[in-house]
Amino acid sequence: MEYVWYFLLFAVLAGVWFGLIVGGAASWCALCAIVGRANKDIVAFLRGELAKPSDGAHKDHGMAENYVVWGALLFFTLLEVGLAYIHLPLLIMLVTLLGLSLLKAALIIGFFMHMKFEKRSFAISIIPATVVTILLLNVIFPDGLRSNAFREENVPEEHADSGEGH
Amino acid sequence: MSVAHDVEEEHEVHVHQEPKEFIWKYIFSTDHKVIGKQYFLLAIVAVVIGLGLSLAFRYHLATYTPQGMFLNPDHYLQAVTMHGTILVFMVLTTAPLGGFGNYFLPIQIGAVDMAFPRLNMLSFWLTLLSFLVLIAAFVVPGGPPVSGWTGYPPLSAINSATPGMGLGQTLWVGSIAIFCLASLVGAINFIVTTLDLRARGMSLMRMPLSTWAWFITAIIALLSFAVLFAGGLLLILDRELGTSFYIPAGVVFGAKELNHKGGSPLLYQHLFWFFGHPEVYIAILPGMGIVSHILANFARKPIFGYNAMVYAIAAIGVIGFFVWGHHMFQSGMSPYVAVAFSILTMTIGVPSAIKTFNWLGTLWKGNIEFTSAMLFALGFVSLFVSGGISGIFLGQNAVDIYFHDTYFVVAHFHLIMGVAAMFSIAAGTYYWFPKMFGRYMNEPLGKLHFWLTFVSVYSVFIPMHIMGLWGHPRRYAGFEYAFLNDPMIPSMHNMITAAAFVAVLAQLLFIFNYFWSMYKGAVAPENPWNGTSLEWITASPPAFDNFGGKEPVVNHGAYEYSVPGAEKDYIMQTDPPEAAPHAAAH
Amino acid sequence: MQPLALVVALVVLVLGTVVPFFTRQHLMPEMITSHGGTIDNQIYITMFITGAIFALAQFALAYMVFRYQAKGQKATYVHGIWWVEVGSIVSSGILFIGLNLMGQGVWANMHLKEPSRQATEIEVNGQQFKWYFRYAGNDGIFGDRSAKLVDDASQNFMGVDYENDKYAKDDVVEAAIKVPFDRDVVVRLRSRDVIHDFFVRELRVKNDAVPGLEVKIPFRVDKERMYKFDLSGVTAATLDAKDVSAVKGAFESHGIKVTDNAEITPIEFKGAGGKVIKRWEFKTYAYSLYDPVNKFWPLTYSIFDEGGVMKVYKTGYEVVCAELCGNGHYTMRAEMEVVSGEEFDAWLAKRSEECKSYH
Amino acid sequence: MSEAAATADTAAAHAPAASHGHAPAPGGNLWDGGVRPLGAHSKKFGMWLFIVSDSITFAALLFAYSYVRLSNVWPTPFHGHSIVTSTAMTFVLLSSSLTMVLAVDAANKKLRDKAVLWTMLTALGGLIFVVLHTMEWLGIINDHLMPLIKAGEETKSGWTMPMVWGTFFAATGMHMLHVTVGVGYLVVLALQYKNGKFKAIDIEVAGLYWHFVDLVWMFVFPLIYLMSAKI
Repeated sequence: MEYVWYFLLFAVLAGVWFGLIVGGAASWCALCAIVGRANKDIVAFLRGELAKPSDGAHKDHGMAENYVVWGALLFFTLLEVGLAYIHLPLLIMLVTLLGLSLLKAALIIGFFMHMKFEKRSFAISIIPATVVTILLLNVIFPDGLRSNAFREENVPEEHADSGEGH
Repeated sequence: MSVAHDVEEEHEVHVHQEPKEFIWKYIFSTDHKVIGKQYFLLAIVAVVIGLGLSLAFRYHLATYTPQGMFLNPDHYLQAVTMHGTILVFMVLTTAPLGGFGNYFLPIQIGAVDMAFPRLNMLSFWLTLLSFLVLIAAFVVPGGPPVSGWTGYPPLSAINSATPGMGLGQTLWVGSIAIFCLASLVGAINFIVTTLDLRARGMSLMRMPLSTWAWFITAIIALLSFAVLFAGGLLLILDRELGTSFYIPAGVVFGAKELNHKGGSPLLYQHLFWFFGHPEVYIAILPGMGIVSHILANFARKPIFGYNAMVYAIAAIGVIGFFVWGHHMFQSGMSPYVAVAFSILTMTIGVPSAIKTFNWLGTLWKGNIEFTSAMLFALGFVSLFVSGGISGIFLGQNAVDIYFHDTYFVVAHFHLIMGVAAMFSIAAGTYYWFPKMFGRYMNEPLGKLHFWLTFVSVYSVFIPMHIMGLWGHPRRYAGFEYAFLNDPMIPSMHNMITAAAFVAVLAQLLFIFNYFWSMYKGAVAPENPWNGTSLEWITASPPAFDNFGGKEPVVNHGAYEYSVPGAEKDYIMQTDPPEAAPHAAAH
Repeated sequence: MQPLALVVALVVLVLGTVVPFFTRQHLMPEMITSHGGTIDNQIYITMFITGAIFALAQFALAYMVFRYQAKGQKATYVHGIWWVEVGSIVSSGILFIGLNLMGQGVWANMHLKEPSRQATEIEVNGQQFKWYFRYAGNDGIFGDRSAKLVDDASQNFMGVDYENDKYAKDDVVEAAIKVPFDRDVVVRLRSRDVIHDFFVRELRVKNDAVPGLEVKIPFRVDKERMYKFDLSGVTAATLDAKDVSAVKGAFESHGIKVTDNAEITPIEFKGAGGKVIKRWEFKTYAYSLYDPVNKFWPLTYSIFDEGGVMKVYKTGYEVVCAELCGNGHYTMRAEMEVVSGEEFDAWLAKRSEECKSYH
Repeated sequence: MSEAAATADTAAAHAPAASHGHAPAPGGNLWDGGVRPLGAHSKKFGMWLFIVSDSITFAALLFAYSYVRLSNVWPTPFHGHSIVTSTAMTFVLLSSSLTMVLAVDAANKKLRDKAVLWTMLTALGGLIFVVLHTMEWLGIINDHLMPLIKAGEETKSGWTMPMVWGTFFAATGMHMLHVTVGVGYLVVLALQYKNGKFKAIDIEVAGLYWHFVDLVWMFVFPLIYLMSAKI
């Protein structure tokens, strides 16, 4: 019954895949929650019992926090650029950059794009579907790696001098 | 911003008068009803071209000899490619969603118009532009592309792969890109309209299933066309600017190595099928909605398991995004990924089974009237079962080893996505024609149309399954193989071609009936089929603002037929709550 | 009238579709690989289940249509029955997913298992409208290849580096594929221009040959599945005399039409240790339907002398391209011959030497 | 009177003169119709849906980039001055987002002139971005692609672009297209808002678009530039 092992393998694979997608969506939502307190009305949203229709859509909030956000965005950008100057391993670089970018995106969505001040149902209707759809594209990467394994030439002609791994 | 200011801005959306000049009333109209008809007309023109092409290559296959081919292999593949592209994009995506959806979604939810009437017009004109660009491929030097409606690179990315052709392929990609934009704009409009403009009392669970289907379809379109757009963009870059997204190193044409390197044809396949599989549901989901709507009406029964139907539509929409890899089992894709895709593909059988089950349940203990619309709806159910069941073969990666790219696949997707969707379009037309034009379509002609179509399409596609079992690969312009030299194959091709001619001629009958009835059909009242949903409280055809200045208030679910204790056998959605004390609470 | 007609149509549809499958008249061609049986079984199981669902659903539709046609009755007001719906969800889910899991073993064997190290490797190269096959030759190692070296004029279709790579010199490139039976074989699918698809119906093998990618597909042809029948009363001498008329009756009684130009060719190789490997190739021809004069395809059988019994095996098959690859897509074919392992070795050794001396 | 007409009349009797966007029926549920359940203006919702779709397009482009990068050895062609320029571009874009926020704020407070000013400043920021970026493009074309094209003419029939520049132009080109469209959009908007044709909500919707363009750059910049930087 060697197939049992294959089935187990499939289960793990499917689990990893789904985990990637759902986990990604969840972490994004968590990020939004930190920025925009999305945790509140989810149950109420599902039951359709949200608060007043004009709830907070244009809640009066000062401009001050927008300046702070702007400053934070600039700061994170500088941080990212700084990373390029100290030579980190590529994977660490990628994870850090993506993490910072997600944080910046969350700030832009939450404050500049007002998502923090919209009704939670609005955010819940829009963001998870987008994130899941985008994360689904992760499925193409195993094939990218396969192409890598079968690549005929390893060094591109141009910039062969500066090539230093991918 | 103050609330008062908000209200002041609200009104402008709906304040638009009916234009008087012909050009603003019928050509550049922002009225969703006119736009719906425009989409429908576009689909009719496209379907005539698409089916004409299919007759051409069917005739070619039936009369094939190596010496005297009706089409040469180039032209055969061009016909196949354009047939697929035109029907998938310009007919199956436009007619059920752009046509019926535009016309009836606002009416069924009690809205005056779409949320963004001008964007609605834009989406139609972009679709038309896309169609014209596609058709232009016929007249450019070299003609239309030969790479199939899927347009796999490198065949589609490199001109020297098919000598003599080039611009046609570029136009094809351009047309697809424009179509993506049009669908995007349309989808935004549908989603916003459905969520924001429902009349009072029209809760989500009171919406007719057709509205649900259009709504979910729009969401699918919103999320999937975006990826195709990116894929098409990169294909254009590969063709025109010499990038190599889809072209790996070491590709040789005419004994000369290309300069491209580093890409992968699988990347395109992923991006294409990420859209391509949801596209199948874009084509068929509105059909499911329309058919559910019609079955309930003519069986005089509430939908069996309305909630389950809604969840099934939504589930199909969601799962449809998780299964695209089943088109790529034999494409060299990672076999581990294939396993996951295969298992997920099977899960989509579950909501499909629910839908079939509930359609049968809706008929059960009903009082079935056999109008043309109902016949087509019943035919749809039959075709949906027949076409869906062969998906169980193709969704299994192991079985697909044998069936991939054979006639079995052709038969499968034509039955479910082509013919079944066509049946739903026909059913919808017979059903809603009285509302759209104030006249009935001719019933005897409609029944003749049904019988000719029903018999002929099965005669076309059931033999194709058998040829697929024999291993006949698709897109073959001739039979240069020993195993295709079996006398059974040409006789099957002859039979299929004969049936195809009948099927296409029957559609001409339908188109004739359509235009003839527009002027000569029997005059129809407001509610000719004793339906319950909001389109039946409007005039036939509806006023410019749909409800003649009145605003409907909804008190019932969409399918309250044969409610015990009620006077009539149907309770309209706007009937007062007292009209049906025993109706189920929604 | 309408309901009755619909009932008749649906019943005819079901019978017309299902009956041919059960009489097994219109199914797949015979299968010759060890994994093919599992694929076929999966197809048959699926066919049985889906056939049952198909028939049930169509009959149910016919029943509803006939039983509940409008005759002035009042429809029953039912919004659904929860256990029916839940039951349909659960049962269809278990059925479909279970069915799928059953088939995963086949897939795993073919794609997820590391192919045996002893397997005979054959490189399959697709190019527009032709297949070429490369064998590693006597050294058992494939020489390097590079797209830059492709030169159709000097018959170097794959760009094998004959000049610089010593492993390349004895590589054998052929336009027809020879496969040993009862041995593990791995085809390495490659393409030099567009996407092609290597499909041999009887092998139950189909996979795209993608440029820039090498896909390995293992399979093993079982000799006994190629077996057709015994030639009783025929001796080696008769076959050596190329006497077609002596075997004609036997072939025709098994449904194989023997054409006038059919021929018997004795094929003999010197194997390892001087062992003589002998068989008789029987070729008859299928005249093209479209060109009964010039175009014909060989239908190849082999007769083996097994302990004095002359046994006939089908050894000629056809490689097909199943992925749209351009105008000539429908002409892209190659012959496949299945031979014994010993003969394969002897043939390869001979060809390899020839190729080496040529380069 | 037909039944249908009767029901229509009943409906009319029940229907208040209210339009959409108002309070739900008493005791009712937000999703019951007659009200926008998401509490946002339809235009805003529509723009968000566009952003959803467009972000998926950009994601697909960046995934395609990552895919080809995974399967290739990738050069690091961005040196000091490119990074400085692109950082400056990032700052300009981020600052233009801030001015956009100010414009929306002013419009909501009905400070019409101020809103026009801030919108125009935003457009100016976008314009600076486009100009800087175009200069960078021209530099790259001169330094890296023209030699290739010339060499290509001599030796081979077709010319091709190395993958690193293909992905660069695809991703940044698509983004620049969005910025350019956005600049035009903002200018038209500002002028029409001044004329009173457009309302505050239109400024807010345009702001969403502009912030989205900014947001996309937050991914394009690190993935395309910083990941391939060698300083």
